[in-house]
Amino acid sequence: MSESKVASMRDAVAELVHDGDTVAIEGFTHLICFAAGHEIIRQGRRDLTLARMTPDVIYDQMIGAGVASKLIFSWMGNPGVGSLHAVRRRVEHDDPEPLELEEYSHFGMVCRYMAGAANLPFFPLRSYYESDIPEVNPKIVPMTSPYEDGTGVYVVPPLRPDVSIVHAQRADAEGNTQIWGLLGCQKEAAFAAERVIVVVEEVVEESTIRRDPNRTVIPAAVVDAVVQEPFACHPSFAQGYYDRDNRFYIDWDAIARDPDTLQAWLREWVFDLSSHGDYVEKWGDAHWDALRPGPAPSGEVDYGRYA
Amino acid sequence: MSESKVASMRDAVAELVHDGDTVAIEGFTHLICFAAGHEIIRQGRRDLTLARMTPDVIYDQMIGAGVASKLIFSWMGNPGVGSLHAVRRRVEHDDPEPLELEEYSHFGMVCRYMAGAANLPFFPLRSYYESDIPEVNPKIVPMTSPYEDGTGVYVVPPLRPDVSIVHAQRADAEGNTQIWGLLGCQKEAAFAAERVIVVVEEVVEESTIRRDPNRTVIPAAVVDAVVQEPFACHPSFAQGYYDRDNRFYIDWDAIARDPDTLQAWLREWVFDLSSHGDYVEKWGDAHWDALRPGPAPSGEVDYGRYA
Amino acid sequence: MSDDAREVGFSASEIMIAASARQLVGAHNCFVGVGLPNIVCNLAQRIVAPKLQLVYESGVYGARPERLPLSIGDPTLATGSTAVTSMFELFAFYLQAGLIDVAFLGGAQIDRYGNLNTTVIGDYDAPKVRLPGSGGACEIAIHARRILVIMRQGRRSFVDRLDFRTSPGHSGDPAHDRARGWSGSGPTSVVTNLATYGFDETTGEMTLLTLHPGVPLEQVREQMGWEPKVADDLGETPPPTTEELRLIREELDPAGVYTK
Amino acid sequence: MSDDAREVGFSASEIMIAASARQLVGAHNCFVGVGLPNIVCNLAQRIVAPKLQLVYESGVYGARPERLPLSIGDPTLATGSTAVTSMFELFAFYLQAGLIDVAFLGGAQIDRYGNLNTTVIGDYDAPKVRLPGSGGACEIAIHARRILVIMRQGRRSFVDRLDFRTSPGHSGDPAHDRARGWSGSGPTSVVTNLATYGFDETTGEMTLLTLHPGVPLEQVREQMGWEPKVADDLGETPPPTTEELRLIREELDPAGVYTK
Repeated sequence: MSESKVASMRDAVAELVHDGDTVAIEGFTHLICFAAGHEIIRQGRRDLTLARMTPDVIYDQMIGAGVASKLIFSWMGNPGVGSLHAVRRRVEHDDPEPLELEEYSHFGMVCRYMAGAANLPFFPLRSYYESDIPEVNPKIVPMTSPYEDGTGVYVVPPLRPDVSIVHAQRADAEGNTQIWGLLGCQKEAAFAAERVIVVVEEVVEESTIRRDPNRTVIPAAVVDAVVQEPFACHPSFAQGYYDRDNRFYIDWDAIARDPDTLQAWLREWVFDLSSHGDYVEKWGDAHWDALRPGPAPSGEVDYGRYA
Repeated sequence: MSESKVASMRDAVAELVHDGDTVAIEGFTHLICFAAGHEIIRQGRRDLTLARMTPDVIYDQMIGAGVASKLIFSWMGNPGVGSLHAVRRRVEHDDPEPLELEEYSHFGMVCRYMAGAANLPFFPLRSYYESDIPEVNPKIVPMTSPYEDGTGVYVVPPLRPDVSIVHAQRADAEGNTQIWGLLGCQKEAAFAAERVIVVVEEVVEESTIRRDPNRTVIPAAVVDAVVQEPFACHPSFAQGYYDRDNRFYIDWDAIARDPDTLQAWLREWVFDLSSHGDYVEKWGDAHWDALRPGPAPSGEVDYGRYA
Repeated sequence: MSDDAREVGFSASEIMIAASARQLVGAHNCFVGVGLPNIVCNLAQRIVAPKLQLVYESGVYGARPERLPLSIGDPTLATGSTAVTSMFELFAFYLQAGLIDVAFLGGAQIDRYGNLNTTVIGDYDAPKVRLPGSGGACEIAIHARRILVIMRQGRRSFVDRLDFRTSPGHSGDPAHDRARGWSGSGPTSVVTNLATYGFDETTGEMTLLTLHPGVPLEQVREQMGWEPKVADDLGETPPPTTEELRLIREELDPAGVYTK
Repeated sequence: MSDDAREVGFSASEIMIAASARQLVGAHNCFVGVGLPNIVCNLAQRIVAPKLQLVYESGVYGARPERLPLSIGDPTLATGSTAVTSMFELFAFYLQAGLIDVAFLGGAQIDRYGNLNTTVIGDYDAPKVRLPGSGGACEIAIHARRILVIMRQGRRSFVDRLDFRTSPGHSGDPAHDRARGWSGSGPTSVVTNLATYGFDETTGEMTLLTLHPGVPLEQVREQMGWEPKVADDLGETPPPTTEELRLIREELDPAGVYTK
């Protein structure tokens, strides 16, 4: 009764990510799929519109590599470190070419994904009052409640990525996907997208998923490919599997400050490697061992057997 | 750092449910808190507006007991059995007095709770097109997307119960509440309400909750009282704890058909008992043993310790 | 030996189940109601739609019930399912987003265009019979790509004019219907205790396609509130096969709760 | 022996932390940012607000970090917390619904009414410096009941006129502010490396309340883009107590990441 959607990262990106697409690689600090970004760079995609609440180092790498012409976002920076230098060069100096920006607040981005996921033509939120943001983004539109209170809100339009790439701890081969720890917008981004690639630390038996159905965040019904790629989030993290590599985030600042250093990094860590497996090997076991957390088991609940 | 909100059902209802209140006892088939309904009957509340997606036997009992003057709902019936006779007598024959109805579809009710929980002045949905429902409920209002597509939607207003009563499998003493199995609108109804009573099968240690924070559905921040009351959902069920008592739902049909039989039932099973503890004892251990499911453990996940 | 069960006999419910299950060929995500639709879906999964995912408005996706569920919120639906979601998510992300291929509806009244009444018999403000109301039916009718109706037919249920339109069907004007922009295409099939119907592609009108074995056309016409359109090639509903009957009687509803 | 740490000395960050933590007396649900606000909240929990729940826009309620989180999405925030929610829920059900008592904001520029710019220096379409943008700041400014601002002050950050208003503060017209109907009451306090400020109840204007020990008024006026309103009873910021310093140095930031 089930159908395997398991694919390699190379095949999934080749088949599902096309030049000119709107691509969302989501994950709020947690579960950011760097390996998918690297594969998109490696395959030389062009003219992408990249959507993400928090373009961080992954989008600095992708934009530095020239895959994108536009960014839809709500906060861009290297969290706790500073700026995204490749992005800033393009925005401040059109260097090497311009980058179009379309910006929201966090809640506005979340509501755009919600509208996309729920097939709503707009989504209302109480934000943007007396802010200059709507002045630089005409898609943020004021609206008034039709009820007696006449409360003013702003509405944002649905965001429907051509492809959403979502990392998770585990999924079955059909794409039923479970996440714990920070959820970000993984669910909303997946439901909103035309095509969905789920990347996981582990492909598990369907029975593992079915033992705890409330843990399922994304159902197979919206998933096109399932890629098993351990450590695919590095330097981001997968709760319970590995820690955030804060050292790399700090180091990225110096790498990205200079365009040549950035290109050299891309050559060494992306173009000269054939896959994320090579990347994992290149960092070496000691690196991964140091990022492994101690155990913190969830405990079990009982669903009861009703036969 | 934590504060106990544990109370008896009697005290919680006495303090938090007042004559004239809008009260939501939610739970979709699952986790319907009959014990709270019985306590409200026992304490003789009057003139309540009862909100619930699916007024079933619990609201037939409450409306038969005369606690309510209005019903806000989307489907009323005895699921799989037939009608709610006490409700129908009041609606069809004003017997013994009229009952005001305000009705939606399921999705409309869900969106009303969502708007209430999210503090939105309205919530849009794609429903009600070419249906007569908006003609009998002026609160369901058409609206047009401000974007190019000009898609028409309907909007519903927020539902903000004075009190929501939510059953769950477990909570800590402060009110951090976890549910598995069907979630219904428990979360949205709780966040939407002015006051919240959480009723649980078990009050557990805070550490049990903290071991699996993604399982938490309602945070202490919105909870006013925590009542430990095993089997409080009977004849509804609590996943993993006891089965639905389908026999009782069938038997209710005959009880409710005749007003005198219904009043006799209320006397025997509500007024003549002082608490739900008495009700549990009156049914007897064999009854509860027969409703106990076999085991179906969820398995564990690892959050990882990051110290 | 014939594969059909004519000689062993079958009930009206059984042929309704078998005829409906065959409509699910190739379906993926099916919104299941309780009672007959539940048995229909479980039968279809075994005979024509192995990939069928059972979706319940109670918030269950990919249910695998170990017993016949007695309500759409039966605990056996959650245990062992693929996903349990909040009802908001189920209605917004699954139904409204157009992920549901097919759904079952029924009602106290249906008209010739497949509009359904589950709200009231008589006047809304002074009801003769107060019915349950919409539940999810109104939005299911709008968003599920195909709607299959299962109900018993009679002059009081197959009516010329509904007392209340809870869930929209076809409008009678196919150009209007196409312009609605709904993900659903409305009712595509009606299966009753007497016959099966489709809907005319140009007029959207319910059209008698097959009579159940032994049912004369006259009986069908007597049990309808309007003069039905009849297909040029009016046929006979294929009776349940012996395998279908075996599945229904031995596996799906051994106690005969819904099929006696 | 004095309870204050004047004689042992303290850094500008340390007095900013201590002065901010004291603002959290009685607070329940606090939206925490990373860096200084994180240390402020952890300190407040120990000294003045034992019931303080740490809420992070990343979706964590009731965090109990076992190490100093280096981002608002640090894995140590999820493990052992009371609840982890989707970001939609965090913003809609917690923040927009008015459950957040207090939140911290900062920015590249602030004006005399507490409006903040985190978007751009220079023209939006031809930026001199492109800043991160709003993140959650715009809605936090609107919904959190009180906003505490922590930032270093200087003529380029405390400006007469913002280049871009990312997050609204007071308007300068208190009648207008009251009529907004927001759950938030806007910025109530600013703590800098030199001084602390409140906002005048009738004009909504930032008002110098205390100078940090050893900081002359003239230095503060030099480091602002406008002539500041000064409280009639201008006082001195109480220095960190020895216990506060011990907590900061030994428990909250032993590596001195944020406090050196």
